[in-house]
Amino acid sequence: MDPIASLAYFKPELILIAAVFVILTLDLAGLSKPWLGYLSIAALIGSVASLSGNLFDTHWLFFNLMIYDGFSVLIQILVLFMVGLPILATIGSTLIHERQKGEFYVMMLALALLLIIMGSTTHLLMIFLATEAVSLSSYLLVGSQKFNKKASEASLKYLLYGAVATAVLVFGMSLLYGLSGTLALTEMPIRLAKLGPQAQGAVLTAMVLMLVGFGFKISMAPFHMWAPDVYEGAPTPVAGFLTVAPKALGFLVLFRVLTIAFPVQYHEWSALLVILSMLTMTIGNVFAVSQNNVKRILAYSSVAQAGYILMGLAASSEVGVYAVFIYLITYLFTNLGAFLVVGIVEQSEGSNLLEAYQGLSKRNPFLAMTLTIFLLSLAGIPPLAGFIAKWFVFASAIHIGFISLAVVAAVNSAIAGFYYFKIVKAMYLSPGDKESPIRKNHLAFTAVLIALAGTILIGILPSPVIVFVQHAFMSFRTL
Amino acid sequence: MNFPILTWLVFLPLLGMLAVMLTPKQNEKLIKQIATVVSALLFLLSLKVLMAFNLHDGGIQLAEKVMWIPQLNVHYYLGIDGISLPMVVLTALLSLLACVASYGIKDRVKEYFALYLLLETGMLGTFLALDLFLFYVFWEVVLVPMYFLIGIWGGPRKEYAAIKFFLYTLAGSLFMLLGILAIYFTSTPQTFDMIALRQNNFAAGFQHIVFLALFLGFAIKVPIWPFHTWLPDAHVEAPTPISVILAGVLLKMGTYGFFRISYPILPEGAHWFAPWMGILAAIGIIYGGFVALAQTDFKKLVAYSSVSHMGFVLLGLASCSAMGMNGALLQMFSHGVLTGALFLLVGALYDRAHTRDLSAFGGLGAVMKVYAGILIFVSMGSLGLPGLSGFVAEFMILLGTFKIYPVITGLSCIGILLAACYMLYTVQRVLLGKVNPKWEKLTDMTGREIFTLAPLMIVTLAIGVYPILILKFMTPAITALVGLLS
Amino acid sequence: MVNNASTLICFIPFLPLIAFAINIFFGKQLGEKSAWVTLACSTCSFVLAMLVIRPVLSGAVIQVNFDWIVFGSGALQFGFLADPLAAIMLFVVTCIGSLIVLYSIGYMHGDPRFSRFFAYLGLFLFSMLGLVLSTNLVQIYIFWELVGVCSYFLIGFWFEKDSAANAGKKAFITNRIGDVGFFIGIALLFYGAGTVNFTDLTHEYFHHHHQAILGIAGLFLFCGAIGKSAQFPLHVWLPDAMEGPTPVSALIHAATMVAAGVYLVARLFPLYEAFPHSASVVAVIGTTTACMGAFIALSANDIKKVLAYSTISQLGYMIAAIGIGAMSAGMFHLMTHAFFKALLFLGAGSVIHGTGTQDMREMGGLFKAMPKTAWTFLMATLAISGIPPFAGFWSKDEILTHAFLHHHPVVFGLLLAAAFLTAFYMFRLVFMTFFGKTRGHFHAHESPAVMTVPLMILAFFAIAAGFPGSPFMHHWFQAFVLPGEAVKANFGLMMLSSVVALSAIGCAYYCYIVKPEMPARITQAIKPLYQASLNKLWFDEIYGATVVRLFQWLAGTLFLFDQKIVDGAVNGSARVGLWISKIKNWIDQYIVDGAVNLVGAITRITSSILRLFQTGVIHHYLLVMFIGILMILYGITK
Amino acid sequence: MIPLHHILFFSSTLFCIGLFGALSRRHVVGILISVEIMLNAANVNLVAFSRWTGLIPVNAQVFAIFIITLAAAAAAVALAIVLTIYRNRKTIYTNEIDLLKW
Repeated sequence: MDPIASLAYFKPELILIAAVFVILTLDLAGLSKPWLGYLSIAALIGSVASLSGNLFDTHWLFFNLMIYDGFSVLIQILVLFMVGLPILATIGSTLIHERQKGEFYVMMLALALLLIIMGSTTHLLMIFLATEAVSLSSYLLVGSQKFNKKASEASLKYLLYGAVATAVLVFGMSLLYGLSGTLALTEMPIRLAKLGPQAQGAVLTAMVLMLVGFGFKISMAPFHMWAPDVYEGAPTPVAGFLTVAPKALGFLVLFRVLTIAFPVQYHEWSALLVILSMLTMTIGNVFAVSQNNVKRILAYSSVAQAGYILMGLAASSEVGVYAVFIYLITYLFTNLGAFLVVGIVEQSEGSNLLEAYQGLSKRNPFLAMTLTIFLLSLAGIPPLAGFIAKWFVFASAIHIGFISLAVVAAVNSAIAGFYYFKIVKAMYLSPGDKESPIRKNHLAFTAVLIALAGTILIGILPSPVIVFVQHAFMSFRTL
Repeated sequence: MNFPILTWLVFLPLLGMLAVMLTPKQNEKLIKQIATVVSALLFLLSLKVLMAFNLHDGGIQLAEKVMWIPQLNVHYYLGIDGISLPMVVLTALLSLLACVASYGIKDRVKEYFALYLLLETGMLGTFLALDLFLFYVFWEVVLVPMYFLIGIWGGPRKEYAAIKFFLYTLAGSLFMLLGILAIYFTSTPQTFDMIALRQNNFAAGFQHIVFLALFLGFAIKVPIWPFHTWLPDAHVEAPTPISVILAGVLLKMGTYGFFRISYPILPEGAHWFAPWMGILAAIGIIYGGFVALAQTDFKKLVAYSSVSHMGFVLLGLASCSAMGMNGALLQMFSHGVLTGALFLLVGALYDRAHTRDLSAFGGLGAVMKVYAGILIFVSMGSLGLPGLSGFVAEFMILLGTFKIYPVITGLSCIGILLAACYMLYTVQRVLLGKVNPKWEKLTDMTGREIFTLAPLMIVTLAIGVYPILILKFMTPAITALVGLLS
Repeated sequence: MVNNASTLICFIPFLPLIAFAINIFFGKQLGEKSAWVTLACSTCSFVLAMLVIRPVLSGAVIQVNFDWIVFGSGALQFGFLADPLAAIMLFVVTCIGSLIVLYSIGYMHGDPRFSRFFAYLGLFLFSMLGLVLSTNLVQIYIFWELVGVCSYFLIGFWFEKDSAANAGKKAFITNRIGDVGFFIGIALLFYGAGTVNFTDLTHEYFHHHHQAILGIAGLFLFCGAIGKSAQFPLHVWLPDAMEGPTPVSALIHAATMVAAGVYLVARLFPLYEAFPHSASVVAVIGTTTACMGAFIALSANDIKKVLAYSTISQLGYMIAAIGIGAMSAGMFHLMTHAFFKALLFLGAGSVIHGTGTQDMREMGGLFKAMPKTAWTFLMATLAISGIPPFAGFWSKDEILTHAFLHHHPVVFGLLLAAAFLTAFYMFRLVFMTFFGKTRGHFHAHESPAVMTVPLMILAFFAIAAGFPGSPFMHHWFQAFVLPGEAVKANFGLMMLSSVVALSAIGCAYYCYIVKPEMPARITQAIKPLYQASLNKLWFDEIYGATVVRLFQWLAGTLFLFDQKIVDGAVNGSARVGLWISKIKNWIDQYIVDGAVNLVGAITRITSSILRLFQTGVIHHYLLVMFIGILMILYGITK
Repeated sequence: MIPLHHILFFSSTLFCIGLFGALSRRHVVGILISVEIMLNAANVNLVAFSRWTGLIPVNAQVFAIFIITLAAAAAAVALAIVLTIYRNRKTIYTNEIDLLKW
C-alpha cells in the first residue's frame, strides 16, 4: 500500500503525533499541568476510538514497512492502558516533579506512538528504529527526576546496558541481512532456506545476537540484570510502565521475528527458549525471595513473569501464542495496578520498604485489599486475571509436551507465592507503628480501580479477551 | 431447574460478604447477624437439597450447566450426587456452627466475617463443581481467606502457620493444575466436564502420571503422610472456628478430589497406585496415632488425630471396594463432625483457662459437668465407639479393605487401639483425677457453646445408631463409582 | 405367642436405655429417686424377658431383623435373636441386673454422683442385653464395645482417685487389644464364610465349608473373648477393675460382662467344633487361666482382689469347658457362677460397707456382726467350692466329667487342681473374714434391707440354679442348650470332686482356724512360689516391660499406676518408651517437617547469596550478558 | 575488490574490540565510545552485504544511515544522563556508581 492510502489505517498514530505537538506547545504556553494530563488521556482515548472498520483485516502499509493486523490493533488498545494509567496516576502525584509533568506527558504520548509502531512492523529497519526510539525515551523517563541519585543511576545503567544490547542486536541484524539479502522478515524464510545447511550456524548466530537485543527488552535471563536496578531507581509510575509496555512490545516483536523469519529453526529456538524460560523464572523468583523493598520484589517478580511468558513463546503453538498475549494483557493490568498502589504508598510514606507497608490494612483498607488482589493475581490465584494467564502458559507447555518446563514453572509459582505473601503479611498481619490513614488521591485511585476492574473482570469473564486474541492470531496467520 | 438452588448455595455467602463489606465497621452486631443469617439460610438450602435428592439415582442431580468460557470449553457446571451431598450438608452445618462460635472474635470483626463468608463460597463451590476448571477455581478460592483467617486471628505463631499452609497447598494445587491440563488436552473431545471425561479411556501410562500429579495436590490437602506437617501448625494456630472449618471441611476437599476426579476419570491410575495409597494410609494412621499420643497440647493432639483419622479415609479409598469407599465417605463426614466438635471443645476450654497444656488440667469432670459429658461423648466418638458415627465408618473401611490388603488393614487396626489410648489419656488428663485448685472457678458451658455442639452430637449419634440414614444417600453413587473402577 | 414375643423382645434392651436417658438429663432433679427409675426399667425388662423366654423354652426361636448398613449390593442386618443360648443369658442378665440395681440403692446412698451411677447402670444393661440378643458378629462386636465403655465409666466412677481413672483406662485399652483381634476375626469370617449371622454359622455349615481360613478366624475371634473374659494373657485389667463400686464389680466384672467372652465362644461353638486345633487353643488358654487365677487368688489380701482372681479362674473353667467340647456344661457353669459370684461380690460389698475396709487382714469375726451377710456369703462359698448340692457343684462336676470322659486327662487334672485351690482360697477368705478375732478397728454393722434382700434372693439361686442341670432333672439344661447331646452322670467323679473340695476346706480350716501361724510358715518354706502368687506372676510388670516397647507411651502411663510394686529396671524401660515416642515427635518436627522447611531455608539462603551477584556495577552486568551470549551460541550451534 | 570475508573479518574484529571496550572500560564515555564502535561494525557489515547479497542494496545503506542517526541521538541522551550523574555523584566511573544493587 502506498503512503497516502496507508494513512487511512494510520489515524491513531496521527492523532498521537498531533497530540504530542499540541501538548508540548500548550505546556510552553503555560496551561495548567492537570489539564495537560487530561488532554493526554483524551488523545489516547481518541486514538483508540479512531480505530474503525474490520479490526482484524490485514493490511501492509507504507510499502510493506508496517503491518496492520490484529496484533497491532491489540497493541493499540493495550497502549491506551499502558500509557493512560500511569498518566492518570501521575496527575495528582508528587512522584514526578510538578514542573516536569508536561514533558512527562509528552514523553509518554511519544512512547505510545513508538510502541504502536513497534508493534506493527515486520521490517528490520522499522524494528530497529522503533525499539531504539522506545529505549531512548525510556532512558530519559527513568532519569527525568534529575536530582534523584537513584533515578539518575538507574537511567545510566539502563542506558549503558541498552546501548550494548542494541549494538549486539544491530550486529545480529546486519548478519541476518547479509545471509538473506533482505530486511523484510516475511521474505526471510525463503531466502534463508536457499542457503543450505552449512550456513545454518551463521543463521543461528544472527538469531541469537538479535535475541540478545530483545532479551534485554523483555528482561530475559541472562540479559535481565539491569531490570531490578532500573525498576527500583525509576519513578514508580515509570517503573510500572517499564515493566509492562516495553516488555509487552518486546515479546510481540520477538514473537514476530521468531515465527516469521525463523520458522525453520523452530526446534533450535524453542529448545533455547525452554531453557531460558526456566532460567528466567527461577532467577526472578529466587532473587525476589530475600528482598525487602517492595519495588524491588516487584521488579524481580516481573523478571519471573517474563519467564512464564517465555513458556508460551517456547511452545509457539496456537495455545502458546494465546498464552503469550493473554498473559501480557492480564499482566498489564495486574502489574501496573500493583505499581500504582506502590506509588501511592511511596508518595505518602516516602519509602518502599516492607516496613512502610506494615499495618496498611488498617490505615487504608482499600489500598491493602487492591494490592492484595494484584499480588494474588500475580501469584495466579483464581478467579483473577493472573490465573487465566497462568492457566494458558501451563496449558501451552503441557499441550506441547514440555512436562519438565511445566513442573519447573509450578515449583516456581509456589516460590513466588512466598514473596508475594511477604507483602501481604506486612499489610495485614504485622502491626504498624503508624495509625494515620493514607490520604486519598482520587485520580490515582481511579487508575487503580481501572486496573482492578481489569484484573477481576478478565479473571471472571475471560472470553472477550480470548476471542480478541484468537482473532488477532487468525489475522496474523493469514499473512 | 426453575430455582437454581445450587447456585444460590454457592453464591449466597458471596452476597453475604458484599453485605458485610457495605456495613460500617462499628456495627459489629449487624455484621454478625448478617453472617449468621446467611449461614443459616445456607444450611436450610442444603436441607432443601437433601429433600430434593433422589435416592435411587447414582448420577448427577440438580445439575446447572451454563457455558462459561466457550473458547476453552469451560462450563459453569454445578451438580450434586451421593458423594458431594454429604459434604455439602456437612459444610453448611459446620459453617453455621462455626459462625456462631465466631461471636467470640473481638478484633477486626468486619474483615473476619467477610473472609469467612468468602471461605464458605469456596468450600461449597469445590464440592459442587463438576467442571475441572471451575473446581480448581473454587479450590484456590478457599486458600486465600484461610490464609488471612489463620494469619490475622491466629495464635502466637500465626504468620508461620498461615504461610506454611498457603505454600504447601499452593504447591500441591499447582501440580493438580498440571494434571488437569494434561487430562484436558488428552481427552477427546477436549473438555473439562468431569462427567464426560469418564468416558475417555486414557492410556495406562498417562493415567499413572496424571494420577500422581493429582495425588500430590489432594495428598497435601488431606493431608497424607508425609505431607501432613502443615496441619498441626495450621490447626493449632488457627482460631477455634477456623480450626473447625479447617479440620471439618478443608481436609475433606482432598479426599473428595479422589472421589470426584482421580478415581472416576483415571481408574487405571487408581488401581495402579492404590497399594501405595494403602501403605501411606497405614503409615499415616499409625504415625498420627503415635504422635498424637506424645502431645501435651490439646489442640495439637486433635490435629494429629486428624492425620490418623484421615488415613482411614485413604485406606478405604485404596480398597477400591464398595464397602471401603462407602466407609471412606462416611468417615469424611463423621470425622468432620467429630473433629469439629473436638476443636470447639478445645476452644471452649482455652477460652476459660487460656492454656491448652494437657498436663496443667485435671479433675475438671467435677468442675465442668456438662463440658465433661460432652467431651467424653465426643472422645468416644473419635476413638470409634460403636453407636457413634466414627465406628461405623472405620468399621466399614476396615472390613472393606481387609479382603484386599489384609496385612495393611491388620496394621491399621493398631490405629484404633492408639485412638483409644490417646483419647482416653486425654480425657483422663483433662477430666479425671484431683481438681487443680487453679481451675475450681471455671464456669461450665454457655448456652451458645452447647448450641454449637448439640447438633454435632445428635448427628454423630444418629449416624452411629442408624447409618442407613446417610448411607442411603451415598450408596448409589458409590456403586456407580465402583462400577467405573472395575 | 411367638409374634407377640418378637415385639416384646425389642423392648427388653431399650427399657434400661430409657432409664439411662432419663437419669442423664434429669438426674439432678431426680436426686436419689433416679435409682427407682433404673430399677423399674430393669425389672420390666426382667418381666419381658420372662415372657420372651417362655416360647423359647418350648423350642421356638425368636428373631427380628432390619438393615443397618448398606454398601454396594450388600447389606448388614441387625436385629434381636432369642434362642436357648440367648435365653439363658437374658435370664441371668435381667435377673441379676435387677437385683444389683436394688442392692446399689443402699450401697451408693449418699454418693454425690448417685444418679450418674444409675444412668451408667442403665446404659450397661442396655448394652449387655443388646449383646446377648445379637443376631450376628458385627452387632455383638458393637455391643461388646459398648459394654466395654460402660465398664470404663463405672470402673472410673470415682475418677478423683487416680487409681480408679487409670484402672478404667487400662480395662478399656486391654479390651481393645483383644477387640482388634476380634475385628480381624470378623473380617476373616466375613470373607471366608460370607456371612456373620449366627443362624447361618451352624454345625452343618462348617461341615461343608472347611477352609483353614475359618479356623484362623476362630482364633482371632477368640482374642475378643480373651480380652473381655479376662483370660490369660489379657487378664490384667480385671483385678484393677475392682477400683469401681462393688455392685459394679458384681454385675459387670463377675456375673455378666466378663461372661460375654464365654457367651461369644459358645455362640461360635460350631466353628470350634469343626476346627479342633482352634478348639484346643481355647481349651489350653482356659485351663491355664483357671489354674493361674486360682494360684494368684491364694495370696491376695484384698477381699475384692481374691474374688477378682477367682472370677478369672472360673471364667477359665468355662472357656476350657467349651474348648474341650462341653459347651452346654460351660454355659451351665456360666449361669451358676453368675449367681454365686454376684452373691459373693455383693456380700463382700456388704462387708466393705459395714467395715470400711477391703483388707482381709483387718477383718475377722464378722459372723456375729453381720449374720445375714455371713450366711449368704457362706452359701455362695460352698457353691463355688463345689460342695453338693449347691449350684457350683453340678456345673463344675459337669465340666470335669466331660474332660474325663472325652479323654482330656491333662485338662481334667489341672481343672481338678484348680478346684482344690478354689475351695481352699474361698474358705481362706471366709475364715479370715467372718471367723476368728477382729483384727481391725471398726464397728461392723449389718447392711440395710435393700442390700440384704438381694443377697438372700441370690443365695436361693446359688443353691437352686444347679438343679436344672443335675441328674435329678435329667440334665434338662444341657438338653435345652444343645439338644441331642448325651450327658451321663458319673458318680465316681462326683465323689472325687466332692472329696477334693472337702479336703481343701479342711486344709483351709487347719491353716486359718486351728493353727493361724501355719500360713506364715508355709510361705516361708515355699517363698518363690508365694512371691509368684503375691505378685500375680508379675504379669503387670512383664507387660510394663514389653508392651511399653510395643505401645511406647501407652505403657509408660499404664505403668504409673503400678508404681508401688515396680522396680528400677522396669521403670527404665518405661522411660525408653517415652523416649521413643519423643524421638518420633522429634522426627516429625525436624526431619519430615524439616525437609520441607529445608527447601524453604535453602531457597532463602540461596537467594541471599545469589543476590550478591547483583553487584550494582554495570560492567559486571555486561560481563554476564557477554558470557550468556557465548554460552547460548555454544549451546545452539553445537 | 576486497573479498567479503575480509570485510567480515574486519567488522567482526571491530565488534569484538567494541565489546571488549564496553566490558573493560570504567569511564562512562569510554563505554559509549565502545558502543559506537560496535554499531560501526554493524554499519560496515550492512554496507558490505548490500554490495554482495542485498536484493535491494539501497535498503541496507539507508539502514546504516539510520543507525548513525540514532547513535547520535543516543549519544545526546547519554551525555545528558552522564551530566545528571556527574551532578549527583561527582563521578562518572561505573564502578563507583552502585547505589542500586542486591
